[in-house]
Amino acid sequence: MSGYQYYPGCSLKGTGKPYEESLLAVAEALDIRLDELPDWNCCGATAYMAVDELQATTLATRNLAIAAADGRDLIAPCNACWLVLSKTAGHLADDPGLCSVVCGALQATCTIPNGDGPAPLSYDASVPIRHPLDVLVNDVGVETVAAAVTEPLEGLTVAPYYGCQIVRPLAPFDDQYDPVTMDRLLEAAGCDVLGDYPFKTRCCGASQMMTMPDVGVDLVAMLLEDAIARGADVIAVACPLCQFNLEAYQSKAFKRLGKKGRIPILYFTQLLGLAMGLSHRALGLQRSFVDVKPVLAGRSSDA
Amino acid sequence: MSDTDTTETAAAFEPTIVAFFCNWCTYLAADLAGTSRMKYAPNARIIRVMCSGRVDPQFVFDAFAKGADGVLIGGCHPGDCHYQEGNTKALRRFTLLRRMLTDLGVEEERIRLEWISAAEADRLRDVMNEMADQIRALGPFRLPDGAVAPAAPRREEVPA
Amino acid sequence: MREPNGTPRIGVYVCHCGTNIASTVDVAAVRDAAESLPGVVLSRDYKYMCSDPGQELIKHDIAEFGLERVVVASCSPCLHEETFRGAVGEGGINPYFFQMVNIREHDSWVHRDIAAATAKANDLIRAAVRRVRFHEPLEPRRVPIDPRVMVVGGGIAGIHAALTLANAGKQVYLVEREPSIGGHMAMFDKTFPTLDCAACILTPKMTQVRAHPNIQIMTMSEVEEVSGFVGDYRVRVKHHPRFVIEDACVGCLECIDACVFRNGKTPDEFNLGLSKRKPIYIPFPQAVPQVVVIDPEACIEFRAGCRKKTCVEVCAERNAIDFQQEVTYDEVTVGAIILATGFQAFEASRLPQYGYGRLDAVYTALEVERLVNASGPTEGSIVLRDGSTPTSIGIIHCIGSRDKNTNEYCSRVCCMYSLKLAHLLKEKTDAEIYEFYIDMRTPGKGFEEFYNRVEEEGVHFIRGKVADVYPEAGNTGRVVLQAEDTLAGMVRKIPVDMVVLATGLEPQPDAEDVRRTFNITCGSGGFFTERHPKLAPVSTFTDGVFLAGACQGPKDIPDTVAQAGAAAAEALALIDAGHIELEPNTAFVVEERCSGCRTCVGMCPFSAISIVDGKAVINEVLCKGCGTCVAACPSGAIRQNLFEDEEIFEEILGVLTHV
Amino acid sequence: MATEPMIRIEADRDPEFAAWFTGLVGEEKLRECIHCGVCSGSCPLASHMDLGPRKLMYLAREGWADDVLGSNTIWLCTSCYACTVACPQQIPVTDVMYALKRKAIEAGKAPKRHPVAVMAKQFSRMVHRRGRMSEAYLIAGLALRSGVHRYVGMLPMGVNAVRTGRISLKLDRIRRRKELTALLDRVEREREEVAAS
Repeated sequence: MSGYQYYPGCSLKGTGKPYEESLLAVAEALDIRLDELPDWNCCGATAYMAVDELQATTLATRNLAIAAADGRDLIAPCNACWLVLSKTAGHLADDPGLCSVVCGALQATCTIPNGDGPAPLSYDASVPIRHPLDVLVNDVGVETVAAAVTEPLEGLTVAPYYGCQIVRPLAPFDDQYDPVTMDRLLEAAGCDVLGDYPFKTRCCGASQMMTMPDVGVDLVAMLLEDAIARGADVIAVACPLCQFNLEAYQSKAFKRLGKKGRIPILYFTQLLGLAMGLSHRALGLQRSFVDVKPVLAGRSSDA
Repeated sequence: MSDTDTTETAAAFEPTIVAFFCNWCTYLAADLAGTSRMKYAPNARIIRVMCSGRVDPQFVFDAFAKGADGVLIGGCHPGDCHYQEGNTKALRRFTLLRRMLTDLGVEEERIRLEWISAAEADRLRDVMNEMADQIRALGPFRLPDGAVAPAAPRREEVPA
Repeated sequence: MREPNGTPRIGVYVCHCGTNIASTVDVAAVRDAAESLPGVVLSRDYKYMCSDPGQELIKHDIAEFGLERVVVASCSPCLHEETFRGAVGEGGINPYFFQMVNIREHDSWVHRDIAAATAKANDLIRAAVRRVRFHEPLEPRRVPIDPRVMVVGGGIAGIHAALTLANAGKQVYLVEREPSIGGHMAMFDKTFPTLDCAACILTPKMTQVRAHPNIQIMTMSEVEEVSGFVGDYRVRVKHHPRFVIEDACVGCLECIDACVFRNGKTPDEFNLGLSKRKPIYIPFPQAVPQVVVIDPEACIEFRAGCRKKTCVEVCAERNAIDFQQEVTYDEVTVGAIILATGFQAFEASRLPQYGYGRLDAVYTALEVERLVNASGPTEGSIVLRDGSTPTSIGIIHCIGSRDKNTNEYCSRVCCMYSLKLAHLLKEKTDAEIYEFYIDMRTPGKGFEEFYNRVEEEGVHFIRGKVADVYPEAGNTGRVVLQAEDTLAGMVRKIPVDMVVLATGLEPQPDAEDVRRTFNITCGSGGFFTERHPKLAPVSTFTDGVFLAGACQGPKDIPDTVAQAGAAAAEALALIDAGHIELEPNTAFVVEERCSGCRTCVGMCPFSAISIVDGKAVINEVLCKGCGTCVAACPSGAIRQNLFEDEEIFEEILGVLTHV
Repeated sequence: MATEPMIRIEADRDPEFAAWFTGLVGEEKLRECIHCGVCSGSCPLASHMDLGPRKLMYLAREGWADDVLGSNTIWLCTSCYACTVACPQQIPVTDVMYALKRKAIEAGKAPKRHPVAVMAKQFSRMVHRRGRMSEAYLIAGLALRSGVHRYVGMLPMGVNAVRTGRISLKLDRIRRRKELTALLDRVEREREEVAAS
């Protein structure tokens, strides 16, 4: 069975819904099969890690074990999920003691449906954890993406924002300091990409937003201000936490800057979908808090 | 103090490893480990030869016959031999030798050839520790049941 | 198997080495254990066996107790085997009736457990006592030394070493890869802390090298292969074509003007690409030899054929240009070799967070050396890539140094050259200058005073490693440096027009190949390893190969010159002796046991073995004593002095007798 | 002008805490800090921190437990790993921050009703029971437990999210919840057994 397994994570079912919608739409347009991981649970996430590393590792391991039963590469579009799953695979490989505790418990308590009924769930390290940027650039290929573009987004200036967790501390598929995978995909979509956007890997403060909003707003303000100063029409993102953060706190951020301003924060998959001629609704564009119409005006798929 | 009273009970077993180190690389690595005050397992007894190519297979058989639990041969990395290619001769000989010994039932962890340059004291430390751990886990060297003591075979029988 | 000749009377000496051995090995117990070994008539422990009284003790005991064999358990034989052999010889018995046991480097220094270390010492001494019974009387081998020396690398280290040797009357080959000697020092503007001009002090020495009757310079040349041993090294040197006949060119440079290229198009290596040169060029004005060179990659003669050949025309009857030149080889014989192959500056683009290669405002320190130099690409005025003059400059220390992600070591020279560049840039631009340092390291004569002087000049010193360098928004051309000012405890963002990266020193990219060619070792940082960090700082583990300058580790010009002088002196001491004594560890054939099977012939890497009248014969002069043939001989007919089969079997038995 | 003495006596130092801290990472790496400040320099939130990572690490290494566990620095860390990848001594600063957060919670030094600690607990409770996280309930719980006043300003955003269908008021959960709870409990039991032995 070709294609990939797909781990949405909690955010893509909530605030990150447009990411899921646009990713699935683009995958379909490129004829890439994505199958949602059956009965997945929360990845363990950053917040959990702060309280209890072992429990967080256990949560991630259950997902990896379910994925191992299928065997195909696992795509995790949320940067935080991608990192937690990747780090967990690393921890289990490096720490045999930890691995035996967690995997033993897993086998004793959890099951996976099998032809003849439920079978014990067991973990093995066989499944690579992938990010959509990695898959689109390294498996599908920028040329294939470019070939699917029917309505290039000419004249749209985009600041590519990668956030932190796909380049730090691990950076298996892109340059740690100057990542380019999103740049190349957006170029293929016909965008003018701001290659010199210096904050493309700066933290947006998402994990602080719900807890210490004042602090997070400062970071958001800096990222937005600089992108606008460099002429960006849109900021492209690859993570639901970054997206929500940069979008939802805009008015506060601009207030703090003493300026007026709005800038759409779109998933790179939404931009790719637009360039492929997919409809706004299919890409979840109607869910944006910031009106996208002004920057997308005059483009034909505006239906 | 008298000789060590190594009792060969499973609990207190400490292996004795005979190490043949070439004068130019591995012996110097052991010197460097010393000047760097690295600490490693005290199980090996180092015998200096000019080149790993000097290690006669009979030395290895003899060591096992006299009670060694493991034998370590240390030479220069391929291409770095002080005598151009003595280490490659050692490798060829070692490959055959280890096959002979494993055929006899000797665990392969007991006989090892390592390339350790004069600068690689850390590697020397790691090999010393690793080998001591592995052989400690295997227990004392005993001839496999039915095997004839591998006392030095006649020269014609061992690979040149 | 041979038996020892009777039962020789053996003396055992256990050294405390102060507390170096005695704190981990119970020396009294070891002494007592040795006393009970067969053949041992005397066993002593002593504070420092290598001291004069320690050696006297051995000599005295040989006379008093009629010792016939001596075993000393102390440090590594690399340090004191010669010392004790000397004492044994002076005591009146053959110096090779001696065996040394390493209970310091291989025992007390590497173990914590006293019982285990003591047991190990006992085993090793028992092995030596058993072995020494079989020792035969031997004489060291004497081989003559070729009085010529090769110096590899024509930077300041190689230049100084070559001149020192040549002035002492020795014939020197100076091999340099580039078209001119001079190395990195020729690229510098001023030298710290005295600020004297690098060219002013270097070029007279370069000219002396050129003029010296005892020095043969080989530029555009590399050592391809080295064979032989100390005193008799055969070195194969590869000469790359210059396409200009060195002896015919007078350095008039008219050909450069005449070149069909009106302007240079190729990045000028000497100016690190900050200017362009033509296909025919001279590396820099003071180049030695003062001879032009043609770059075949750039010259159209090599690509398409040039009908005009204007360079050839203008050269006229001197006829120095030769497009037909090819790679040639030379083989020379020398007694000693000095390696002075220098360093390479850390490649700044390896740390993308500092923006080198991406942001125009970012320069490396070496580039700035060229910018401030009057003969550099801007004739000494500080003009940035965008044509402007900076009003604020940030200098970032430790780029590629003190960073486990690149190089853990401190490059030693960057603090001082950064201070120098701060001074020169301040003098030329009056810009605001910010130095970002981690620790300011100025341990040298006049260094701290220079630091004070630069502080007085108003340079800002910020203690903190720069975390980010990014372009200011709004196309100002400026970049922002972000760092914690650790002394103030605040994060600062400082916009500057120019960034200078104080790149560290790394081994040459081909240091690993060079190491292999000369059969020496590299340490963890990749620099060549000296024989002993304190007592043999310019020697290597290969006799007759010496080190000078930054190829051994980062160092400044004064230290480099001092080391080059030391290497020259060591080489002189070696070759002036006229001959060298070698270990008598050669192999020999016991004729009656040899079956003439020829197995050994193929084993010998030195072709020292031949078959004469159906029996193997080993040429003692060619034999280097590896012993590979001994191990290979199927009939046990080959023996090796100092490493006899019996001696090694006895050692094996000795270390295992406790089991 | 009021002054406060800035002198510390040795008896106030907590060597046990220092030993715990330096033992967090193998090979005594945490003692190898050269105080270059690149962690604080690269930290997006250093400007809001009382100590910043560099000073925090130094104080912890020397055993000033109260200063460390009572600082806002550990709670402001967003785990962006900028410090970790920049550190010239390869100290995993972010992981150390996680460990200090856990230590502060364990030692009861987390600021009372501090949102980070509350949220982490809230999050863990929800995931433990349901296997998935529902943003709306997370925020609601957070507001209840750490003070509604902090979240009044977020109201318009919540309205937005509901309007665009990006917050579901349905509680998401996995099918084999019981297995997951059993799994987490079992791992917990094994940890307690190891701790006890």
